[in-house]
Amino acid sequence: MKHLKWLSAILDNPKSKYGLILIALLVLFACIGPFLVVDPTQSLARPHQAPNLSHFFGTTGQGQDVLAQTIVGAGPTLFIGFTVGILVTLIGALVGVLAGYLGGLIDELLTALINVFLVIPGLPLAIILAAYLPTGMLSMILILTFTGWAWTARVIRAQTLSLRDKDFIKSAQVIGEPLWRILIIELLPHMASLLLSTFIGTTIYAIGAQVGLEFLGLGDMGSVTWGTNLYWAANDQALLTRAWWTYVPTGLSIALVGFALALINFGLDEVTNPRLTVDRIWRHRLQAMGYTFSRASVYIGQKQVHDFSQPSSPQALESAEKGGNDEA
Amino acid sequence: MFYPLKILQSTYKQFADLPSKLFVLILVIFGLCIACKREHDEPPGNVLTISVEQHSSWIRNFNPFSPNARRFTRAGIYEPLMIYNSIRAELVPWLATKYQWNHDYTELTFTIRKGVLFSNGEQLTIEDVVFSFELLKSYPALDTGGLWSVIRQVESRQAQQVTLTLIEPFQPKLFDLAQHIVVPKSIWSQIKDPIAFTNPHPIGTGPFTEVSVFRAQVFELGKNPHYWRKGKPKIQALRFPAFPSNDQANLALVTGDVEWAGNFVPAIERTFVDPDRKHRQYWFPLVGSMVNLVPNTLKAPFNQTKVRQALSQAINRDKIVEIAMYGYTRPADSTGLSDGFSRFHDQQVSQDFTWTQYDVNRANALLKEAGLEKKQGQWFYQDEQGSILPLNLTIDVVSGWSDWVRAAQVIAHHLTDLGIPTKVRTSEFSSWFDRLQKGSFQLAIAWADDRSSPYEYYRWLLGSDTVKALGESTAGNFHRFGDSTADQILAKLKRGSRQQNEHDLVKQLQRRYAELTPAIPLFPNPQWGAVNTKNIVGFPSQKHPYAPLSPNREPECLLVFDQIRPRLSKPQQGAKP
Amino acid sequence: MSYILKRFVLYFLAFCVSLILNFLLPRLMPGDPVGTMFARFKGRLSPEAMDALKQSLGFSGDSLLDQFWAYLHSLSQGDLGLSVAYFPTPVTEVIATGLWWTLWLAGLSVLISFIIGTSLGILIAWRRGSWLDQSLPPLFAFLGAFPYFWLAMLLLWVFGFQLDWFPLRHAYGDDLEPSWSWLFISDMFRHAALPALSIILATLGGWMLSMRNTMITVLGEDYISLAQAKGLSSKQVMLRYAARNAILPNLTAFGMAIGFVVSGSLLTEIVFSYPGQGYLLVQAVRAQDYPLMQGLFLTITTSVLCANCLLDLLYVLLDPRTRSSS
Amino acid sequence: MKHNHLPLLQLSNLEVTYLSDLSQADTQDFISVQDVSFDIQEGELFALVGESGCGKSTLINAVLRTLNPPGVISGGQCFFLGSDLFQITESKLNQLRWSALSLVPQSAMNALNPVLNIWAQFQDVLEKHDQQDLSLKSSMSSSQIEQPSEQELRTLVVETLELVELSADVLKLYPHELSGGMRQRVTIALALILRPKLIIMDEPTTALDVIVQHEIMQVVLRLRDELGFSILLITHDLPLVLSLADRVGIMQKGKLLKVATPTQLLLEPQIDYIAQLIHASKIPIPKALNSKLTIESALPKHQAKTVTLKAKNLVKIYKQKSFWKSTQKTVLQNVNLELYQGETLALVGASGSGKSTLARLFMQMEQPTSGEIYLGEKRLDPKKVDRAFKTQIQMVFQDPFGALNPIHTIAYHLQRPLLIHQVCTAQQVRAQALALLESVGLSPAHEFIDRYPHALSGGQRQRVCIARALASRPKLLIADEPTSMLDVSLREDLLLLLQQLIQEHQLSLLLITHDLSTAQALADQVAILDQGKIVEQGLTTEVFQNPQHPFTQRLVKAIPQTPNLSASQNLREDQSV
Repeated sequence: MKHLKWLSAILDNPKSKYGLILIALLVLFACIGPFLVVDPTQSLARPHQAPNLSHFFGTTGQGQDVLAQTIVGAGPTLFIGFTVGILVTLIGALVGVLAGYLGGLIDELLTALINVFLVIPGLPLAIILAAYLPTGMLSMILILTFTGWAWTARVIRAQTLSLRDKDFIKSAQVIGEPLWRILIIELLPHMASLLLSTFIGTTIYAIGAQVGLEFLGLGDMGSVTWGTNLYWAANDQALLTRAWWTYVPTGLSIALVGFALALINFGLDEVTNPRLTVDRIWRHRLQAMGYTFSRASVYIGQKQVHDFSQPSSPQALESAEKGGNDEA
Repeated sequence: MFYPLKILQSTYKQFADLPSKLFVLILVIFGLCIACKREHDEPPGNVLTISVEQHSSWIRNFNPFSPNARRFTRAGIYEPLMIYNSIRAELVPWLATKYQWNHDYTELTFTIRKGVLFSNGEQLTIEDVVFSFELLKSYPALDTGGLWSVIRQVESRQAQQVTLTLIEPFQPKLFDLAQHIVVPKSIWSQIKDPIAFTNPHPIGTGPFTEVSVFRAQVFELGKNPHYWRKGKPKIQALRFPAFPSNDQANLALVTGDVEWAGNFVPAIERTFVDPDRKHRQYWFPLVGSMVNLVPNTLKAPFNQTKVRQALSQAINRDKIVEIAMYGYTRPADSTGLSDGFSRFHDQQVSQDFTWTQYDVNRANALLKEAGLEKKQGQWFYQDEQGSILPLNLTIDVVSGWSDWVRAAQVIAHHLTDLGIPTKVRTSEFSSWFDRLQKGSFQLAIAWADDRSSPYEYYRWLLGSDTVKALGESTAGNFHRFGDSTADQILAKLKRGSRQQNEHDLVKQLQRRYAELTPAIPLFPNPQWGAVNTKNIVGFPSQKHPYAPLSPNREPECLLVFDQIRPRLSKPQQGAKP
Repeated sequence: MSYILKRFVLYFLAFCVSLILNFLLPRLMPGDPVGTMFARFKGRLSPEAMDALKQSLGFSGDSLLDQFWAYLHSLSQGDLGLSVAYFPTPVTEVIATGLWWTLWLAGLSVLISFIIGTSLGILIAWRRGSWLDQSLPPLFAFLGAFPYFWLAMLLLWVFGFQLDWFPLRHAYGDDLEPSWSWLFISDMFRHAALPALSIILATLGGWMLSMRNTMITVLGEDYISLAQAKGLSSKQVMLRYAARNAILPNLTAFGMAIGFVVSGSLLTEIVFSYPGQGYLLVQAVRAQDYPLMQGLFLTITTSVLCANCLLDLLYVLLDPRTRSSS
Repeated sequence: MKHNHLPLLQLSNLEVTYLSDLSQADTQDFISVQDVSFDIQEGELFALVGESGCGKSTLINAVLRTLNPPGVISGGQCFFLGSDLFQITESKLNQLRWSALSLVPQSAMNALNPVLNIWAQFQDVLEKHDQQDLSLKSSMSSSQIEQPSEQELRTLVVETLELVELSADVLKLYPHELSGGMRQRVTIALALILRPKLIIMDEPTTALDVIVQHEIMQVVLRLRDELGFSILLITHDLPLVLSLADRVGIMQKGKLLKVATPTQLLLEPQIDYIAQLIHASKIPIPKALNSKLTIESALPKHQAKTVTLKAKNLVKIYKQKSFWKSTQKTVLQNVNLELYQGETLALVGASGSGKSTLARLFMQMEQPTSGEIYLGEKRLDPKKVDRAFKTQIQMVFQDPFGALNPIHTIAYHLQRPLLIHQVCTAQQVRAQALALLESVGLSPAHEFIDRYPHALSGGQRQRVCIARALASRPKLLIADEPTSMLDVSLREDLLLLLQQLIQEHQLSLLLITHDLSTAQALADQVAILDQGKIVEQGLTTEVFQNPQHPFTQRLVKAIPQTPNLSASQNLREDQSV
């Protein structure tokens, strides 16, 4: 299936490949990790112990094992992140596709709604919502979905608009396909890569926002998540007590997840937009042939090296253009 | 063409190689920022920097009757008639030189000090004192202490004397009445709406009345030029930088930017004292309120004393003290009294009743005695309707009150181990408080009312008149427990008596409390206080306990302001008192 | 000018929605504000005092609709009510203490981040495939994956606490009087450096990447080839032809993202004790201070909307296609 | 002059390679242009002809050195004005660019920077080049050169614009405010502004309407006569080339097959491919004669034929609402049409004339503002979409690459209409689909049916589209430019297929086209649509042989004529040998 070539291509692309491996490892850790470590809520040792052999990542201000907290915290954090990602993508796709495809008054209304939600700052809204809804995973998912769906809807709508006038959609209309089939069978599969990339983007957002809210103490403080880990670290005044180990592992884990997801998106970008990689391949090939080069145009005939990029002006940007010098 | 566009197009040419230049520019700015580091050049010892209240920015409010007034409005700008010293457990004469009860404790007479001036230079008169009381009568919203629920009339019968006539004998109310602050009538009688008045330029009798600086992130209170205590205060001003959180305040304390703070500081020896052992000291006397595990005693099975005592014995308070409180406090005993009431404390009671000690076997035995059944490691109880249910508990705590949350987590572990699966539910203050007020909770961690009198303390723990039905909002006694025996003792206390008699009555109350276990005391709260005496000395300490070392204690701070002085101005007097 | 008008109608709509959200959200949630307020007195308050205060705070038993009209009415007079948590100070006064600092910090960092990010995006799109292009996006993706406040904590710890290069807190030195003096302004920059840096580090990558991608699309356009064939210098092709067009979609995205960045800067403010809106909002929520919350929400939303309006004006200036009515 | 003896541009052995990522399996470098050599004399119009993808555009990008990665010039030389364009430095190249060698790009739509006004786009070139230009042309040292004033530059630009029949008003306009034709003229003016020696024109007119195409080519030829530059014309339009060019190069698959004069090509097309190309481009005339026979035979039966589709007074007005005013755009005015069973009606008009709108009205994708549409005897209800009509009218779209959803197989595309319109049962559906494929000449059908669209060529795909349209057994087929996206060599077969199917199934065909030759080839009747009005309607032969309306006359005139062997052309031919 050629249209799904990007799926196998993202496995070939080094960026998305490593991103996927990384995220798979992290998810694996989040799944089996909790069975391998001690109870993260149990205070078992002297508080604020530096990393040592019995506690590889040290202990928190409450004498809990930081390693256990980091590993157990991954589960709910990732779960909420991915769930919000899926929900937002579903809602965004639904609203976006409907608005873009149906057009007219419905589009005007939905677009207005999307834009309103885009310009209203999300975090303050989320903070207020989080403060009032009962704490728990469900509220967190609802809040983040409520404040985060608009961007996806906007992107999907734009894409729908460009696909709506494609002839294959028109011909589906002409042969009398029902609306839902046009939307789901004809239209949506073309946005699979876009949906995947917005899903990844939303997941990154959801994890960040969730951690932020919990850091403010607006989550379920009794549970162990990465956000509550940081909250407790701050609460136990990790900076003051120089207990860097209480917040560095969690922070790094969050960044690692975000980074891995971002890598997948990079790879996806490159696969769906070959223009992004063409130059790199070109550069590598020429380098392998032993040429230095300029972007303008390359002449490699008759076994001679013709470098047209001899500095013609001393200006910074002109020389910046000659990337070959950097790599030589 | 758009004219502005033309400009844009021509300027763009000058900034053509923006990216690289910008990068350099940013680096330069960053470097400049480092280079511009300034040193403070004011002489040390004139200004005391204090960290109180946690706000990201200061709001100008010096209305002494407002709950949101800036700290020291009631203990720096304005002053009370007398100050209750919680360390020495005595009333210190201040604007009043003495108080006098009549024989049946229905009339209280204060003798007002002569020669006290307001900061605008005017004399403090009897009218000012009477007015200060009557203001609350005209504006009940200001009367947050409910003084006029006790007072019938305020009048001056003799020169320099103010007499309060009470509705009924109420000896324990003395502390509230005596600590009422005095405002100038000449100014406050002009104010149209004293509730909404923010009093931006306060006139008071206190040591620091001049608002010399007021900005969002810092304000300063300068010395009162007409202060009635001659030669006091010895320092020029108090400075209050705004800190939104404990972290920031503690960082400032550690770096020496703040000299006096009343925050919770974790591992204080290591983080705060160690860098400068000579000057840095702290004192955490356990005079704060008692922290309780509050059972809802109108609900089964908490309506049984034995169940409450069993829960109490299942908890290892040492561990709570260590983990939740960094070892800054001690486990509570069966009197439920903090060190603030140590003079009333009856050692015999705490020896006779041992239900605050950790003993799992005893806890199991007590539960069995109470008629609960344990099946497969899970306790079952009989509810009001008589059905047998597994006992699963939820402890309500305020999210963000980390010491409580931690304590609740430890308790939950202990109870779960006992065979009562227990969850911790954290919620925002308001919904937590709502649950407590309406009685829709099983267990909660909450404070016990810490008043200056044991009367109020036990009234809110045992007094039948404070019990409200479930669903009805109550201001205290969240456990909803009343005892008629205790009521009689409380009534005697209220009517007033001589000192010795009072002690006996309080001892009776302690015993009654220990027998009934209306709430499960966990630990007394410490009064946080840490000070850096590098520039200013004279603060109270464990060795010289003339007052608590906490900037949070209004109006006791007045006692501290009276003593502190710059280190350099009088070096011969020594660093430590 | 119908473009501009259309945008303004959108902003007005967004403003209305936020007004309604503002009003409804806190009121539909459970809780009792005055009760919360007096919880500080640990139940010492007499019922009469409670009633009297309720009356003066406007928490009456009126229907929601009546309350809403009253709200709109007072709003139209610039009166946001009295703050509960800072009673009896008016909300406007409470907000005024921090609004400018939030605008200054968020504005400064958003602008710097956008300008640098966009410039880097232009550069790496132009030199795509070079080592800079290969290393910068992953680097900033990694930095951007950290929560804002975590970076802020780290910077505070390293540059503030350990190295003592930058102040630990506040928007300017406590001993300085706000003025237009060099001393004060330089101090302001010094205090803004770390918080701004943490926001910039976290957001730079996004601007850079989206600029790079639109640049690369634009570089494939015919007018770029033509500009090269015209013999124009590469600098001119890069900036006047490619970047000038590529920046347009990014400006729109910029407007939409301002809200996100301002939100993030609230968290940073808390870490650095920056006297802005961030902690006020958290405090207002914790104290269930409806009027203050409404006011804060409204000012934050309004400032984001204003920033968007400004951006749209700029957009119209930059894109002639929006200027014609056709 | 010595230049007369040397060719202006001499290209020898050009090779261009697209590098690919060798780390990926089964990829290899693609040689796009191979061993191409030709020369261009001064004042000559040299045309390069080939189908899309033959490497024409790559060739000019290589000559201009504007190849984008991953393309590289992997061999050859290109002498222009005495220097090898492939060897000189970039700054030298930039001097030559535009002042001596300019370009009219393929699509004027995207060739102008959308955010700069026309004057700014001229200014860029002038500012870059006037100094060098003057220094090249004059012997004065650069310090003595005076910058020409802006007024002088403006005069120059206005003069050049006048050459392409544009007024000075366009200077302050932005590209989006110009029509396609105006933009193309602007790009030509831009190419002429520095009076270059050689202008490369890359398909300069493909994006334009027939009439505009014709007019612009006339302008270009006139200018060449006036200014004496050479032209390298890249196109796929052989008739155009045969009528205009001095010499023609035919390209196929990156190789230059032959260089000859048009006369030589017509007289002795030695290579099959060339013969095929010429044959394909000559289709119109013989087919028109062919169809005349059909029409003549059909003529007596004309009145007896049943009307399949009738449009009566159709009006379509688009309303645009903005905030304060609503604008109306009349797209169709009083359109009356009749289409008979088994006949073909060609709807001819320039783009924007309302052809597609009319089709959408018939397809019920939109509703007419007023007027009636009859299908057979039954009137289409403007209020609701009628399923039954959908079965009876089907459509073939312009772009066979876009009309098939790439994610579905051919089987899916054919089975869906069969199932939706319940033409057959689910069991029969595959057999039916196979039969459909066979009927459109995709044989053996089982080899095609499970493929995805991308595995088929453009012509095959268009056949699938036709098969799909026939699946629901419609009475009326609407074909929107069905051949315009196909290569010339494939058009004939497809048109023949359509004609055959119409007769087989007794269909009516509404053929929408801007291409008169297609209309001539296929249609029984023609309707000429101009600005929403039908200006002329009648039998194909009559309309074309004797056009009445001025618009029709212009259309007919714009059909490229096969060149006569004129004396002047013979002369040029001799020169070039």
